[in-house]
Amino acid sequence: MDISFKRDRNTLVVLIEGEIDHHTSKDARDRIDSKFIMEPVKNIIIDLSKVSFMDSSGIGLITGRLKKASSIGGTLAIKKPSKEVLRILKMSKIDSMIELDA
Amino acid sequence: MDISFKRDRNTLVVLIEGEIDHHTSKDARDRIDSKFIMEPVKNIIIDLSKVSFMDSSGIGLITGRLKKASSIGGTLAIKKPSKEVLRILKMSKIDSMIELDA
Amino acid sequence: MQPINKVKVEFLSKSSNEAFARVVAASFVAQADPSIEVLADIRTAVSEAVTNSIIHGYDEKEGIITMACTLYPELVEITIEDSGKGIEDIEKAKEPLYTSKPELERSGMGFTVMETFMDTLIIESSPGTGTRIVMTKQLGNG
Amino acid sequence: MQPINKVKVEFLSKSSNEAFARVVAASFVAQADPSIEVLADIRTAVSEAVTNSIIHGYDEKEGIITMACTLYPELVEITIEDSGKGIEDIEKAKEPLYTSKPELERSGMGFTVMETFMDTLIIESSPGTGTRIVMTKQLGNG
Ligand SMILES: Nc1ncnc2c1ncn2[C@@H]1O[C@H](COP(=O)(O)OP(=O)(O)O)[C@@H](O)[C@H]1O
Ligand SMILES: Nc1ncnc2c1ncn2[C@@H]1O[C@H](COP(=O)(O)OP(=O)(O)O)[C@@H](O)[C@H]1O
Repeated sequence: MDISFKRDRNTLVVLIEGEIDHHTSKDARDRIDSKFIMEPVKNIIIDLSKVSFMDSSGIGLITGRLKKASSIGGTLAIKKPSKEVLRILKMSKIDSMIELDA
Repeated sequence: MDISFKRDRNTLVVLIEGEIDHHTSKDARDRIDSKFIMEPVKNIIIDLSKVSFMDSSGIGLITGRLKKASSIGGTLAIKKPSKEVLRILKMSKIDSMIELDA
Repeated sequence: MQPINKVKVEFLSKSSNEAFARVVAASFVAQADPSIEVLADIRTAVSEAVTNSIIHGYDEKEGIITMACTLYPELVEITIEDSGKGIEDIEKAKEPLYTSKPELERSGMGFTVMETFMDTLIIESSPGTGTRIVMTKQLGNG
Repeated sequence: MQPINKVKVEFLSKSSNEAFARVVAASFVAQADPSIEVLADIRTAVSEAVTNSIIHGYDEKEGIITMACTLYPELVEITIEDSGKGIEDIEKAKEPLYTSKPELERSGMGFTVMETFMDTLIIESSPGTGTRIVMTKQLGNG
């Protein structure tokens, strides 16, 4: 799994590439959180267009980042999940809490 | 593994795609041999450019077809083996018996 | 029904083996030439069950996980087993969003995903002995 | 030396499992991030050993093949084992071009390929008991 970051005003844009599972999500969490603290941002956009696999660990990863952003009054949005990833996201009703641009 | 055939005068050109191992070479052998009997040909060219994996079963496959062609006065040539496939071929000294266009 | 093929894999409860287990199950089932969707569902369900054994069964300590895949003409059965701490209340564990490890950012959706993505799911578990998950999936190409 | 990771796989002696065994070994070793050449060598050696168990060990009848892979910091050890008919004369079996099954178009190059592609090769076999091949390969990224 690879992660890269971009900043768009007060939003941190996170591009995740590869597979999100329990193994890779620990690393993703640490890297996103330290970037979120370092940069002058309050919102997060997670771009999932390059994610080839995601299991329920991804739900935990996204919900956890949603909490971080909310705690300082920010928002979290998901960009371009694949059909399969979207299926997992919908299962957890996460789509009622965050903006989901499919 | 996929096999396709072309005829060029009295030569049967065999294009093998995919992996050559013991499992797939049985099928390859049967298909090449029945084509070789049906068509008015005496030579065989085996194009290995699309072979992604070959173990020593491939040596048996090639040597076996060389014998068929020789038995009616024909020749066998190999076209475009990858570096790894060439390594296996050279190990068996098959390259001293057949034309090897790398 | 006679199985067409079967495989049993034992591996350490290391998180890097989650991806390994998915590859093993998918390349075994791929022999039956299922659809890409079926393969994706199997990869996901296997990932959930193996992750559970690592995190919950063995509390991220070392243990052995066994995965067995049996291929029948139109169906695959996958069993994932650990000798870890086991589940006290299986009904509660199956509830969507229930997790005993919120501190690890678990979503509590693992069993829900397995149930949704596979055709059948059986959970056998007893505290102190371990957990065994048996899942089947129609391959839809019979 | 402590292993970093290990896996044991048991599968039926079906020829479709030759490709499966290659995938399993390669995706296990891939965790250590070896070069493409090293992975290709391992795939080929595994294919030879598994094919031998199927063709020679079990004479293409049903049997169980066990493959174990153990990953150390700079090395992988792969063991492939059958309970088939075993080898009478190991020295002769190792000779390039020697095969007991020319009628199946075997080339007699299996052991030569394993020896060339891997760093070490040990053959343990006795008639009636079975055959066990132990191979190691440096991963060259330590
Ligand atoms: N293999 C296991 N061993 C012990 N407990 C388990 C196992 N699998 C699941 N559980 C229990 O069931 C609960 C629900 O599992 P699951 O639905 O997969 O959600 P999650 O993994 O996100 O917690 C877990 O939180 C855990 O308490
Ligand atoms: N697992 C095995 N069980 C029994 N005999 C074997 C086994 N592996 C190899 N042999 C014997 O050793 C010989 C040489 O093997 P190898 O070099 O791989 O060539 P090939 O497979 O082409 O015959 C075989 O022909 C067979 O007689």
